[in-house]
Amino acid sequence: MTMVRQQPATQAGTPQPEPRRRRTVPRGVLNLVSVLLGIGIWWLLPTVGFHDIPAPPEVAGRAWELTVDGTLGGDVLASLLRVFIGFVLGVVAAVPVGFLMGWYGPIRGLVEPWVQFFRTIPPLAIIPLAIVLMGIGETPKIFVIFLASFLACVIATFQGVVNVDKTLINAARVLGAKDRTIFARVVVPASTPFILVGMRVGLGSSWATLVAAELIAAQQGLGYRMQNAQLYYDLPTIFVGLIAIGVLGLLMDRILLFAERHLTSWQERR
Amino acid sequence: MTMVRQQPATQAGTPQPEPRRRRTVPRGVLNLVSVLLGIGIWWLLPTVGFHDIPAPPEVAGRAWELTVDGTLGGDVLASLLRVFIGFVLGVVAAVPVGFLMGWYGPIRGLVEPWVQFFRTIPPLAIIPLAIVLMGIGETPKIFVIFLASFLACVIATFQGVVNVDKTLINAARVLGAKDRTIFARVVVPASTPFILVGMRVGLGSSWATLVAAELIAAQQGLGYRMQNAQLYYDLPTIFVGLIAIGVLGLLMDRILLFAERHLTSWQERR
Amino acid sequence: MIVIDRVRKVFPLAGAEFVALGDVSLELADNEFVTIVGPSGCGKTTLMNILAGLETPSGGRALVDGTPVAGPGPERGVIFQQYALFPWLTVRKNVEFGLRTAGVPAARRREIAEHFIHLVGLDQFADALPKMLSGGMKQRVAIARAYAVNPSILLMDEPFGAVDALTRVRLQEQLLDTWSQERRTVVFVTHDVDEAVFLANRVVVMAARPGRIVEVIDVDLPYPRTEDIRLSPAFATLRNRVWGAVYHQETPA
Amino acid sequence: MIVIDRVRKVFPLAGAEFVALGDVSLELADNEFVTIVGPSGCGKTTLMNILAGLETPSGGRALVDGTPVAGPGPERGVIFQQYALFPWLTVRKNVEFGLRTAGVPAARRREIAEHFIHLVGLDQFADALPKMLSGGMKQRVAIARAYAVNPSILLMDEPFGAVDALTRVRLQEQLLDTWSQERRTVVFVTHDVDEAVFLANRVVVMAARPGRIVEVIDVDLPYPRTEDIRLSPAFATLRNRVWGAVYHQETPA
Amino acid sequence: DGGDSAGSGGDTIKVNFGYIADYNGTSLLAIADDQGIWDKHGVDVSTEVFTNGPLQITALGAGDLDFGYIGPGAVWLPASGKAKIVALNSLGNSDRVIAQAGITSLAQLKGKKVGVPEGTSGDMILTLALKKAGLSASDIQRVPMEPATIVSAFSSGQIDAAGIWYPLLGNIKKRKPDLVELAKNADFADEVSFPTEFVAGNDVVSDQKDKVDRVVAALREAMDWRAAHGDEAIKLTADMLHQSPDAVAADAANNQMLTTAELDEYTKNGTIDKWLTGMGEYFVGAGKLPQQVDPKTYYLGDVFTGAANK
Ligand SMILES: Nc1ncnc2c1ncn2[C@@H]1O[C@H](COP(=O)(O)OP(=O)(O)OP(=O)(O)O)[C@@H](O)[C@H]1O
Ligand SMILES: Nc1ncnc2c1ncn2[C@@H]1O[C@H](COP(=O)(O)OP(=O)(O)OP(=O)(O)O)[C@@H](O)[C@H]1O
Ligand SMILES: [Mg+2]
Ligand SMILES: [Mg+2]
Repeated sequence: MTMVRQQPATQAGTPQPEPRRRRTVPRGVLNLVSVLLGIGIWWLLPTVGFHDIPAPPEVAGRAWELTVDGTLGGDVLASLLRVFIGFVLGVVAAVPVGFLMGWYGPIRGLVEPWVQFFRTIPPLAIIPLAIVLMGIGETPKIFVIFLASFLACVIATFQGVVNVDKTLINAARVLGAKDRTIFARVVVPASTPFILVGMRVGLGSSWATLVAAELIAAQQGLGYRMQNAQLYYDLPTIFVGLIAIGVLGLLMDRILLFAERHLTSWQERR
Repeated sequence: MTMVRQQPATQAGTPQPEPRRRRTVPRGVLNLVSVLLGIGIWWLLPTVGFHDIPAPPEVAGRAWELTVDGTLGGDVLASLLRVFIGFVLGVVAAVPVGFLMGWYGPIRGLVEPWVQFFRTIPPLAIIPLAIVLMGIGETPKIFVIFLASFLACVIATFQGVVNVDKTLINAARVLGAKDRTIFARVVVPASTPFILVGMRVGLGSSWATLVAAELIAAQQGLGYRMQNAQLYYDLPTIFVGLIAIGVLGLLMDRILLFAERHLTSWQERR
Repeated sequence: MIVIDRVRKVFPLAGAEFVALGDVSLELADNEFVTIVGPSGCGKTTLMNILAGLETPSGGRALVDGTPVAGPGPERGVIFQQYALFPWLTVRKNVEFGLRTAGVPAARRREIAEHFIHLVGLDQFADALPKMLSGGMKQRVAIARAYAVNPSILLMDEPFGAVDALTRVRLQEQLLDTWSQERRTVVFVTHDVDEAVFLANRVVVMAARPGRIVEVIDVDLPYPRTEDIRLSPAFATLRNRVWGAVYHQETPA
Repeated sequence: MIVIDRVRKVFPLAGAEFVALGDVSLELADNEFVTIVGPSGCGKTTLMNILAGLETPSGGRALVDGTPVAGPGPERGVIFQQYALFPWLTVRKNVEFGLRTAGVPAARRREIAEHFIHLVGLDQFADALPKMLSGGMKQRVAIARAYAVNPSILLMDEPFGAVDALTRVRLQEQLLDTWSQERRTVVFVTHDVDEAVFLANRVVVMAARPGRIVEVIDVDLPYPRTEDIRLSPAFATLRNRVWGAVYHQETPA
Repeated sequence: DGGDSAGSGGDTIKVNFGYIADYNGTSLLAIADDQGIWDKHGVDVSTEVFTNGPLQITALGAGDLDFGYIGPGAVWLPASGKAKIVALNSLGNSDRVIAQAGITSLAQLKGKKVGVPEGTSGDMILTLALKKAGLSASDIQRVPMEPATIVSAFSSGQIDAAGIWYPLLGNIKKRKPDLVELAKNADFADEVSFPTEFVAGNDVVSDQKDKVDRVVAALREAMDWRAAHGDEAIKLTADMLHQSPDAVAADAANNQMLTTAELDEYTKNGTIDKWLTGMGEYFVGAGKLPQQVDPKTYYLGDVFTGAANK
């Protein structure tokens, strides 16, 4: 097995290695192989006893139909918008809250039980409450998604803040930095890897919560479409929905990773 | 506002500060205050227009009934067992997989698309498949929970592995350590903070998935009870379930934190 | 004026207490240049951290201009033994950091940073990240960063430890130059007895277990200190006196 | 036998290429003690990393006993410029790390670790974590850890840079002692010209931009090296020759 | 917010209408929209699709919906005062108790694993069937499941029997053509019927009588149209749902659409009260209702029949 990790380097922050990659296959190709393999397995499933599972051509056909009549486009747009807004709001709220929790003991004491508590509550259970509080418009849907991404992200940020190298904070303080500056210019960059974990996990949760969110009187959206298809046990449509969600999630994750590589190029990474 | 963080220290790994805590209120008290505050708000909700929400005494009464007739005990036990097993299996599987992904490029290329893909798929959609594959016993329920904790944890571990200080890996390698040793004795301890984030987030997801898991033919369990209660619009029982899940989740999280504090006492933490 | 008044610092170690500093007292006049020498682990860094406000004494107190040290501040610049550069900032941005927190406008900031980057000989690396620098280069960035905010007290913890002898001499001379032009108080930890004598008004000699001051030696050599002074018999005498004070203690361990 | 054959190392820097090592060639006989001196940033650490197998040359090759270096191995012990202790292990466990990977049984491991911890004067801190140690103490743990696995080649990057002068002398003597008893090859980077001459069979003098070897000076002083040798005129001559070689280069920057 | 912007007279009233995306729940809305019936009655309807009844009841209570559509399984909600039934719609005829081949009678279900989508009409028919066979709930292994999950569980042989309905049952049949139908709605016609109905929020009923009247009148007109144009109704519904007309037709075939004539008749002669009482009994037995409730308190028969003249 080719080891990418082989590219070794040197002391904390001295020379950066020129990769000694014996990598024969580029990452993208491997991803492709993996995806093809997955599709292959999927294709086999119906023939080895899972007769329920629609084969890829059937699903592709359905996807084509839904694309042509514009349903898929509308659904994708609606869902993407919800997930995007909810996710971004969640992250934007989580970073300062996580920071405050990590930095000020009392805030941590007050907020933490609730963060933990709400983390364990399934989105399905929050929906009736969300309807009562926020009606059936976009607000409760986005709120449920917001909650999912916020709660994943806040813990990661918190842990990131707690783990920031004290030396760097001290260095900033002796240079006259006050809490606000330390937060923006030391803690945030230093805990980027943690925040990123939170964002990636939160992104997944956001999409996974979509179906629940679109229980709330959605008129379109991938989650709604899947749910609706369940009434008729329309498995091809369900699969189209699953795959669309998976692909969109994957794409957003790639964008995240791409952004991250630029934000943390200062790191010595393996 | 009292700042815990005030306790400053010194260079990367030189003297450890004696805490200069001006902390007047211990954490536990703050937690309690926060919880009491939360209950207070809850108590107010029904009086300011949210008539649907049952007041604390009503919920307490229902909890008492359920406790006396043994339902709550049985449910708690059943759910706790499922979550515990699923969660632990998820973590145990995620750590090596995350390591392999972070360490060996090809494995990452092959596995990552699927991890990302499955992260975005709501557990509800996996249930029919899980039933076909694993029947209607405990296995599929635990599997769904396993998946939730695994997927959260694997990303965190992966990120942790990628972020391990190269210097330390180099130090181990020049001391003759091979991949296995480096994994167990360098990467795992060094990425504990990340793995912990994964575990905490994964624990939340595990509980949040419980309701979905117990859609699969559960005879008892908190999620099952809540679902059942939802059909009957029995809000007090739903609240008993929510609170039980929240409290159990919180307890497990505290145990995690406690374990972590012992595992990472080598760190200079704030 | 800095007053260190019976400062104690105790760390828990293996269940027991480890006395890193046991009742250390010292007074530093304004604009004094004091060097501290002493064996490894005798509490030099601990003392610096207390003066910087990064650590609180377990007993006694540290006063700067009459007020107890309550935390760090930009008027007390610190060069850390282990550099503590911000890895996500370029050399230039690292050097500008303190200027930004002080609200210096961008153009002026850049000018100051250029000057100090040049001073430590890193012009070519102004836009490099710390991970691209060698050990000695990192140390020089840390020096430039501390100089840039122009603190009235400079706490330097083995600042020239990782650079080669010639660069070291050059840095010593620059430091003395600036010090004589814009007077400030400097507390300077070093392992190099020559360096300690060459730079200081006074050399503070510390000993370990418990960390304490065993001798304070006045260096009555004139400034500017030149190569001639370094080669003078007076220098040799002082040098030997300091050496004796450090190393003819009962050696620990 | 170590052969460095036209080794080049190029780093990308600000869009351009930075030549950290430009065609460096050197041969080291078995059991030789070679010290490397040169200005900060001249590529000493880079060269060590290539020998250690932690970095690959951009050109040329490094051979150890005839085979190209393909990665690190326990037969080549490394003391890193920045210590690289495992922060989650106590001093003792750090020192035992290499012994564990080599499968040395627990009792023997402990014995060996004790011995080297004592050697570097840290008995009292055997069960302390790295965060509880001073800079010099950490460096000594790194030394003990590298010694413990008894490598046949020892690559030491400014190993005594953070310790005080007396400890340094003691460590130098210990190193020479063990080296003369159990012969091994030592490559030793230092900024201290005295140290370079005092320890070495040969002193390699490097220069920067591009990193290269400008001179290799044979030190034909007898072993054991004593205080008398340190004070001898022959030593002074060599010392001055090395100094000249290092510092009468056209100075960069 | 609810459509209280209503004026009287010729103004158009805004109405929020919830529905479920099957033939029962959608057909009238599709017809009313396509045939301009809403406009004719001066209501501006925006439809909101839901996946189940209880969520709509929640939204009715919160004032986000004015009207909604529920199936038989959720009738206990209006019965317990959460909303009012303004019109019945159809009689469900699609529920079945099915079993794997080899099981030939209800009695043989004893000890078997039976999948139940709790709180649905599938649950109801199973309960009734067991009662008829003299079995109690504890005689079988009740396995509560989501409806869609029952399809895969039954098809893969994980459960021995189930209470389920068309069109889901159609999917099971494709895989298990030899399955046995042990009970169907018609078997219990004299005990319980399985009506679907339209509901209105309590506040709407008490405060916006005009709105209720107009909507009910529109629904009535749509019912008449549906009775007269069966195939077109299916097509309109399929269009609105983005479903194939075949699937919708299959769905429609298993339900008996009620006409206004029938409904007026049944309201007058007490048939509907009897149906609702029958269901109430069932719900009391199932523990969902504490005690029997008089249908008059939650079925607005007068409003329904009264709207005939508007
Ligand atoms: N990743 C990198 N990118 C760009 N330049 C680098 C990188 N790593 C090292 N260099 C450059 O290579 C040169 C040699 O570095 P090296 O660490 O080998 O120096 P050194 O001789 O050990 O110096 P010192 O005595 O200060 O430790 C330096 O100028 C450094 O800036
Ligand atoms: N957190 C801690 N726990 C226990 N002991 C500590 C802690 N921090 C520092 N010490 C001890 O305090 C003593 C003084 O440390 P300090 O870093 O001040 O030494 P130093 O004089 O700077 O040494 P060096 O020259 O090696 O840097 C050391 O013996 C060290 O082990
Ligand atoms: Mg120190
Ligand atoms: Mg170096």
